Amino acid sequence: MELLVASAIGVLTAGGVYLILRLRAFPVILGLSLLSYAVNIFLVSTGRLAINAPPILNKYADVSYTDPLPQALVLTAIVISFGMTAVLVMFTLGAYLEAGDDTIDMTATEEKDDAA
Amino acid sequence: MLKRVFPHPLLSLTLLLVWLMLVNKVTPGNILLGGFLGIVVPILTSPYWPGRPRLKRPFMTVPYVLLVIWDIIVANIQVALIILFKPRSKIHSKWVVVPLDLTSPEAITVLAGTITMTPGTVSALLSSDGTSLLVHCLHTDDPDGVRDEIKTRYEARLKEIFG
Amino acid sequence: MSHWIIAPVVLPAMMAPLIGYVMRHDIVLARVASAASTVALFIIALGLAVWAADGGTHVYRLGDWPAPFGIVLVLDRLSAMMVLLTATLALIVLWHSIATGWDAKGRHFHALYQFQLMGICGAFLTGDAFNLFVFFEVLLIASYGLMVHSGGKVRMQAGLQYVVMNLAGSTLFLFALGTMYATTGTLNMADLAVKVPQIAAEDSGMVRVAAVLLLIVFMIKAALFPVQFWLPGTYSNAPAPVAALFAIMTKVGAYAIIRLHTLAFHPGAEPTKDVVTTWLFPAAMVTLALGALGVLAAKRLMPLLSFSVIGSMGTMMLAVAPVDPYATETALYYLVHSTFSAAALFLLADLVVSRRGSDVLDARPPVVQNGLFAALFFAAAIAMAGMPPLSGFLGKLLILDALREPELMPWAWTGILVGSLVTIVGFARAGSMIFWKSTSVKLPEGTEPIQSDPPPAPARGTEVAPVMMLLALLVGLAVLAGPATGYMRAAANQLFEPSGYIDSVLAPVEKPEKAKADPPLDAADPHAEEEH
Amino acid sequence: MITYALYFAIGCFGLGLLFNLWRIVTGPGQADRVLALDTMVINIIALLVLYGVLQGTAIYFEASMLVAMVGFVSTVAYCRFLLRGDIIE
Amino acid sequence: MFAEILVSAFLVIAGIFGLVGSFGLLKLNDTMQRLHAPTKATTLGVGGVLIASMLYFLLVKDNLSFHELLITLFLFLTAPVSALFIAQTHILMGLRRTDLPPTGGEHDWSIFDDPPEQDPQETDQPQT
Amino acid sequence: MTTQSSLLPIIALLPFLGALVPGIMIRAGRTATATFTAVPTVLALVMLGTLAPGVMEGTVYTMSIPWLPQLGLEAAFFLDGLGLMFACMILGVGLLITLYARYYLSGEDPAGQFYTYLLLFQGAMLGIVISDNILLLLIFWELTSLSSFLLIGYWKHLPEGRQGARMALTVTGAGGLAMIGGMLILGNIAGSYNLTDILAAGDAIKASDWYTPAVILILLGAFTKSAQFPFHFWLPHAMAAPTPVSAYLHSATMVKAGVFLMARMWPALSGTELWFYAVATTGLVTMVMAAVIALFKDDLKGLLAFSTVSHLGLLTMLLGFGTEAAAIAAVFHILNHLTFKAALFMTAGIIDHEAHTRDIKRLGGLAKLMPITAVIGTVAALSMAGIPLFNGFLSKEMMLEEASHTYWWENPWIVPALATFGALFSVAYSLRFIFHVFGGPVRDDYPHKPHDPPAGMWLSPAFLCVFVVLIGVAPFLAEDVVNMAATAVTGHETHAHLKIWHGVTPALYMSMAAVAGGAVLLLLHRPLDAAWIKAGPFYAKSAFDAVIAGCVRLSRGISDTLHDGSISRYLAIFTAATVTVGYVAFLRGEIAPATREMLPIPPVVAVGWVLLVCATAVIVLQHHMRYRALVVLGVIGLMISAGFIYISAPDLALTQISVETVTIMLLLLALHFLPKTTPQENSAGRRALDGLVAVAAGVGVAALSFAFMTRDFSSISDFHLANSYKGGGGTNVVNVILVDFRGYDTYGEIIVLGIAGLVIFALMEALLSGPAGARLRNSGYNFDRSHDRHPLMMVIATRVMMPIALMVGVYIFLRGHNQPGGGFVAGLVFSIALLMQYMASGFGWTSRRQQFEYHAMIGWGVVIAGLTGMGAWLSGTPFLTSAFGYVHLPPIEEFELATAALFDLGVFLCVLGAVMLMLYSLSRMARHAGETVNTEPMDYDPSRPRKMVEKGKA
Ligand code: NA
Ligand code: NA
Repeated sequence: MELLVASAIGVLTAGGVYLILRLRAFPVILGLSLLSYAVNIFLVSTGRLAINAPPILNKYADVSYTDPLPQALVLTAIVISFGMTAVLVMFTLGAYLEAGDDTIDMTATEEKDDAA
Repeated sequence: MLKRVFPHPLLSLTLLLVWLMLVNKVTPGNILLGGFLGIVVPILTSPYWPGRPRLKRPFMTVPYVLLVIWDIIVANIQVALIILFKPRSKIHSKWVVVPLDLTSPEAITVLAGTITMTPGTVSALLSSDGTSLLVHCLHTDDPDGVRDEIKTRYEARLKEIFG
Repeated sequence: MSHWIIAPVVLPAMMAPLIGYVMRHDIVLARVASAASTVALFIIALGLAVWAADGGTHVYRLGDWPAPFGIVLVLDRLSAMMVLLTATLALIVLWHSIATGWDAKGRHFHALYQFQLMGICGAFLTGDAFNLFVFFEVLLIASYGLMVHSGGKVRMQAGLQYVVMNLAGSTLFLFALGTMYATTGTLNMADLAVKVPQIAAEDSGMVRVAAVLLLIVFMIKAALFPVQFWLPGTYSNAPAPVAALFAIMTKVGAYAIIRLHTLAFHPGAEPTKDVVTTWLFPAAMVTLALGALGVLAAKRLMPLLSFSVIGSMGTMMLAVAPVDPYATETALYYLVHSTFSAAALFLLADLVVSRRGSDVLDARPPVVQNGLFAALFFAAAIAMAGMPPLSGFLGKLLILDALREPELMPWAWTGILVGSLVTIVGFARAGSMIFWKSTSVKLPEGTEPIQSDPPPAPARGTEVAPVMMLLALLVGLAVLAGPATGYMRAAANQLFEPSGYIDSVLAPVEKPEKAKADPPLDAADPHAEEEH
Repeated sequence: MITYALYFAIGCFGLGLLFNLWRIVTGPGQADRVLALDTMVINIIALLVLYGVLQGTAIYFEASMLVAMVGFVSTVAYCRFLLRGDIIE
Repeated sequence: MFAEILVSAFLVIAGIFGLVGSFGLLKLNDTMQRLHAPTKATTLGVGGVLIASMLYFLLVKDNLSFHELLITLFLFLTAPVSALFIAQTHILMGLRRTDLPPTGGEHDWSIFDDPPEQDPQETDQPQT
Repeated sequence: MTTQSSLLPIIALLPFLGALVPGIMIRAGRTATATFTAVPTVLALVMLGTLAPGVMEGTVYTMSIPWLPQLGLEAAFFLDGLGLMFACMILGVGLLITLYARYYLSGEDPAGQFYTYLLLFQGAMLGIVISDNILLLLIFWELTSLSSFLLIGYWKHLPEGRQGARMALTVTGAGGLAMIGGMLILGNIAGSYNLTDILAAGDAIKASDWYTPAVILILLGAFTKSAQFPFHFWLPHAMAAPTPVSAYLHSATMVKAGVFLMARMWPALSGTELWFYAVATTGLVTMVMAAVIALFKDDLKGLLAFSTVSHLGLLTMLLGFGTEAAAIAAVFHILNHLTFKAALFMTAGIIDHEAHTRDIKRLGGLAKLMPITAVIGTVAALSMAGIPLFNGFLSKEMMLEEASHTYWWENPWIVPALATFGALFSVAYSLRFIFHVFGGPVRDDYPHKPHDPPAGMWLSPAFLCVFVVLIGVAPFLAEDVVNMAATAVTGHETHAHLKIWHGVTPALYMSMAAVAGGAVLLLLHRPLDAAWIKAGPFYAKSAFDAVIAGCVRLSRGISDTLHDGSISRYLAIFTAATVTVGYVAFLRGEIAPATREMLPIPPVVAVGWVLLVCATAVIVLQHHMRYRALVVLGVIGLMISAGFIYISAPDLALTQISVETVTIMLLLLALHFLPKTTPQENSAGRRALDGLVAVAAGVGVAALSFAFMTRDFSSISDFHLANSYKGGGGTNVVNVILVDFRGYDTYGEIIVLGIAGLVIFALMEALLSGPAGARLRNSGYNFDRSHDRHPLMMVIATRVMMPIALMVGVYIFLRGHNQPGGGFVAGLVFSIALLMQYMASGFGWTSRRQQFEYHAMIGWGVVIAGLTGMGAWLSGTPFLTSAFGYVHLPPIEEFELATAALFDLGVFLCVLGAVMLMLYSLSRMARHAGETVNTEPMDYDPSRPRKMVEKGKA
């Protein structure tokens, strides 16, 4: 199981990294989404994996609970990355509407040379 | 005044039931809370639901639902057989146009939903003036029969319910 | 436990929504509220700095939970100093924004500004690694908004790049924090300082990765090579007051590096010992070089200033890299200096560029008040380039003095001295182009000057005042260098005696039983029966 | 016995997921992909409920309910994008 | 024992219909045909699972649970609309107008033809 | 004594304070500003005068004010003979220049600015010579560079001025920076930055390993400042400055700073081989080379500039000899050079001012036109030539004397021969100055007919000439001053006897040879000049410019290539660096064997994994089809949510699935405006490289997570599990952590969301009001849209679904503390419910019926959360301390009231407001693009009649 989770994190990370290195804003958004999935799973897995041990206290059974803290951290991370993604989407739109295309690289505008 | 408090009384009732299903426990507190929400939520959403749909014979819905469930079970098996055993080339799909006598949007919606939920037929389009329904039939050699069945089996009953 | 510690966070956090939602249609009201809030922040920060000067580590346990289980705010000399620096800068920059009308050029400036302050102060005050991430995000997202305040094509594109870079950085931050937690089981920085050294040498691999990833995260903020690339585009294209405020943002990264590498990964922590020393120094060296080269290469004023910021970060981080008290002290002095001088340059550039019409370093007719601006530019530039008599020179001397390790010295000294020279040359070229050569530009007879309509007005006293104030602060920092470094020395010493911090944070607290009643669990848990 | 039946059902819906995946990857039309995703949502709902039965807990129920809700909303959104461009015009 | 058999039977039936639904998605020829498949998974597939779950908690765990009914309600309400949208999408993107039979009325199918105009409802005035 | 010492900082400060006055009264005119410039100078001179007797008696006044004790920097001043001599020179000449400049400057020049700069410079220079702390000295040193930069560039409209200023700043600045290094090393060796201590530690310094670098670095500073070869080239270009500046800085004072420094450091540094060969050789070469060049300069100031360089070389050489006699000679020549060279510069300035040219070839015959000037110029030039009875002769003679017995690399001839050679050229150019300018017939082609200037202008040089002659005739008058300074230089009392006649010495022969040879050279000037021009002398400026241009090109090459605006490459570098550094850090550490048993892999989980991996692969490979990628992204979200359920994280599953949906909505809304496909723009190589980086990152992260998942650990969360119910009042530990243990994180998190809403709104406003808005208005639809905007079935289904969804939201909110759920998910469920309504009937129609403002919702959310946190203050507990209790109200069963719920309400409002504000912004853009707002909830309601008009038609 650990192997599956670890490899899934790896695949998502690799995919995300590849996409954020593209030249258009849209694949970069996709890439960042993949990366954020990856990091969320990564964070959850820092509490180690446990099956059917949700951290909901149960008085009636002597059950074990998985580590709740990473889950709380991931929740915070998800929310934040949602806000960030939304802003990024808006920035993409803004840049696209202002510049006319959605390339993410800025071509340097050649200015007059030399200061004498 | 009453319309303000209960813009959609049936909805309020449904919501109370939904609440009880959600909390999964019937206690006085839950009924109170569910009732409260059943009143508040429709008030909040009433701007989005102008008008109140009329049900002429609400109790006719029960046999209608039972009928539909039965049809679902039977048709499911038929369609499963088609999918599993009928070669692709032998599946004869047809478009069926169902002219509608129903005018209430709610009734049309229920009819179209029924058609879709009963396997073998899918409501695909409504004409833009809402007078006919385009149904896709997975396998039939008698499109007119399908149309007639829909009109008699479902639409007629819905007409009774919605008036 | 004094509630004042959290005031620098809560005050702007309460004011911002009021400004953004209640006063969003009334710019005057928003200005008054924003200014009042910032003044209050400044006064509080001053009070906190005075309080922290007693040498204690003041801990604020949020939610009344003991550390390391809850989140704590920690006020020591360093965090107090950073908050005060933030508040001071904020006040001056806010003045400029209002005086020049920048704040009215787009929506929600003041709300975002207050949120920005909240994020920065929160980052400086927190004693929790994950909470640091949260406040990084707060300050970042507010900065995104400020960065593209009033819009425009190039600004939007640059803003997009800024956002993308930082989102990648935030993701890395989470990876790093995850690794940290996975190896130590804690998030509290003081607790980390206890746990990290306990990790066995045979099992140091993972925590080392965590440390190095965190380092890179903070290097992004501090604009160090190889993650400095975002800065020129951002600072050059941000609205000038925002760029001036951003002068403190790079310091957040520097602060985090200083904090974590004197606490969680303090020099005595065996597993992570060589992580920072291996990478930070060379990174700072290259940063310094790139900054200087960029200043020399710049064809426009704003990139020039941006690169000078990069160079100053390189210089400063050279002094952070050895992780020793005296070097840290000098780094802190340089930190304060470079914040004010960068801000002064950006604010001044705003006054000039808005009248000149362009920041391109080419020959075009002089702006009104050429002499005044030239003088101010000269002063700010020599501060930034580290020429006397302003604090830059003293800062540079201090750092040179601190970097005497035989393996560092030749590099550091050469880098700093040559870097200064190149920076001076770059600034001289730019200044002589804008303020001197302009006076020889004559419009051909009969051609109408291409000017905005109406022609740019001379800067009013209120517009120039913020620059003057920043320069006065630099003078003050130079004249009062003794007391200032005295405070910084105390701050550095406090950092390098982490036991005070750790003990204060992790001190056991008597916690009153919170539950007033203890009903059966199933009252709270409607599903309890099912699970049985 | 229930356990075996559960595993059987889980296996069926799991296999179904693979079929859905094939449709999503190969298409050919956009409608096919949306349809496959919609079916996938339904299979996941079934799997979640089955998992709850397997573990004997109702704790995962909200998740299935939420999946049902958002599955619908996103299907409509995907379609509206193709139909109208602006999904909330 | 009876309870177990009952629950198991529902589970097996549900599994089969669920699988058939997904298989149909794979096997069938064109998009409109494939659209029929998920209705299997929805109705008897998920329906069976939900009934099994209800029965399981009621009979085996001695605990009546209505949650499943709620999910069923949800699915029955939404599935037709989803199907309608997917069908519309397919028709708009994959078919020509001439591939469809005429409506028989004066107006064409909704996606090809603007609706007739109506007077605004008096009760439906915007509040602000 | 102490009161007198305390004059020192005042003296140092006076010019700086004084500088403010002309700066403020910038429009007051030349006379007023000159007067106010003279005041502090005179005051300082008077103060020095009160100290002078003491210094003459050998007293050293010191005064120290602590400044930066950490560094060893003190505002420490001391005044000894050398300092006094220099201080008097600086102030005295300063005064003369002030007077001279009053007449030199034209009415159009901003005189206030000039005098401000002049006083700044004066203060800096004065500071150098009375600093007792070498760090303080460095500060003044750099200040001279800066103020001279301003002075040289004073005529900012002249390109020569600007370029000369920058060149001077670059060269002297570079030297100054080197000197910083040297001084810091020196201080480190001596254990103090106080000059007094350093001078006393000479032996220790010379014995130190660090002596060589220290000397080299300090000399770099001195040589650049004093224009020694090969750094001399800046000085001639500094001549673009107004002549008063040249006279002051570039002859009398600033260029002497380097010489002063060598003299100052003489006891501590001189006397070693390194010192001799470095200093004396440089001086010698400079002296000879500059003298030669000076002869061929046609620009008066150029000639004087090179002669200055030559004389500075002479001084440097003398100090390099390291002998006491040489030091005395140097001190004496400093004095003499000051008098004649400043006078000469002023003369040149007068000529330029009157004749409007400084070109020797266009001059000549001026003796008849401007006799006073001619006399002054001739006297000074004769002194420069080293003609007896003028003071220049005396010190030059002493120099030749010293040179005559100095061995260079065991060779007795080289130094005397070269010294004589230099002197010879010195005579030649001096004579040329006299004969070619003043001699000869009056011409009729001067650019401007010259005549003697007003007295104010010639008084200053005349005053200096008085000294030239006076010392030349009666050298003993200067004896005390020279001894006073020389004592300070050498560190022990000197007894120089200055006489005209020393008898027949080698120096006399050398001197005679020089005069004779010089005369011959002048006669041969024309052919030599032609040859010189033909030889095409090396112009340092073009070399310097080429170097600077090269540096600029190089830095542009590096900087612009690195920072070319390509974020994809920035990110590639970032990722590659992170991966590299991460791997290195890991490999340098170790990892213990796995301790944790792995969980089994059920087949259905493997299926989920396959789906996840395949979906990721599809997105990566087919990301060009943007819509398709979004659909497949939904698969990943679904799989991850299910995965969260499986690994016991139901809260995460709820959040993930709802966030996922809203995110996809946002992306779809955005994609509506964006291109629907991504062009393939990367080369295959680039893609392969990116792939490599990506795979490395993926493998690293996977390995890392695998490593910790297979190792046990203990964490702080046992506390949370143990205290969640008792202390936090909830059984859902994750939720209790969110709203209580770590509520502060959540507080920050909702603020992030709130800000996101604001940012998006502000951005949308900015976009719509700008050119983007126009672009948006012109954007049309490029595909056939469905005519079914708001299908009837969707509208009807939503009318039932939305209230139910809201109920679900309330339910999830209320139970969050104990079961999976909470404010955030509830907020999203509400948002999704509203979204459903928006999709059904359109944003426009729906939001017109919207009863709550989204802005206010965010605001209230943040405020409620904040107030809840602050509520704890009332009970004296910290921010966000929660309180809860259980209430029993018959017939209702017991229920819980918790402040955490209030906090969660803030979260809920904030989330809902933020999401809706984002959607609102995007929808506003769509409406801006030409979408119309429908007036009806559905396209057509078949139960209602058609429009009358149409009915009538039908
Ligand atoms: Na059907
Ligand atoms: Na929650």
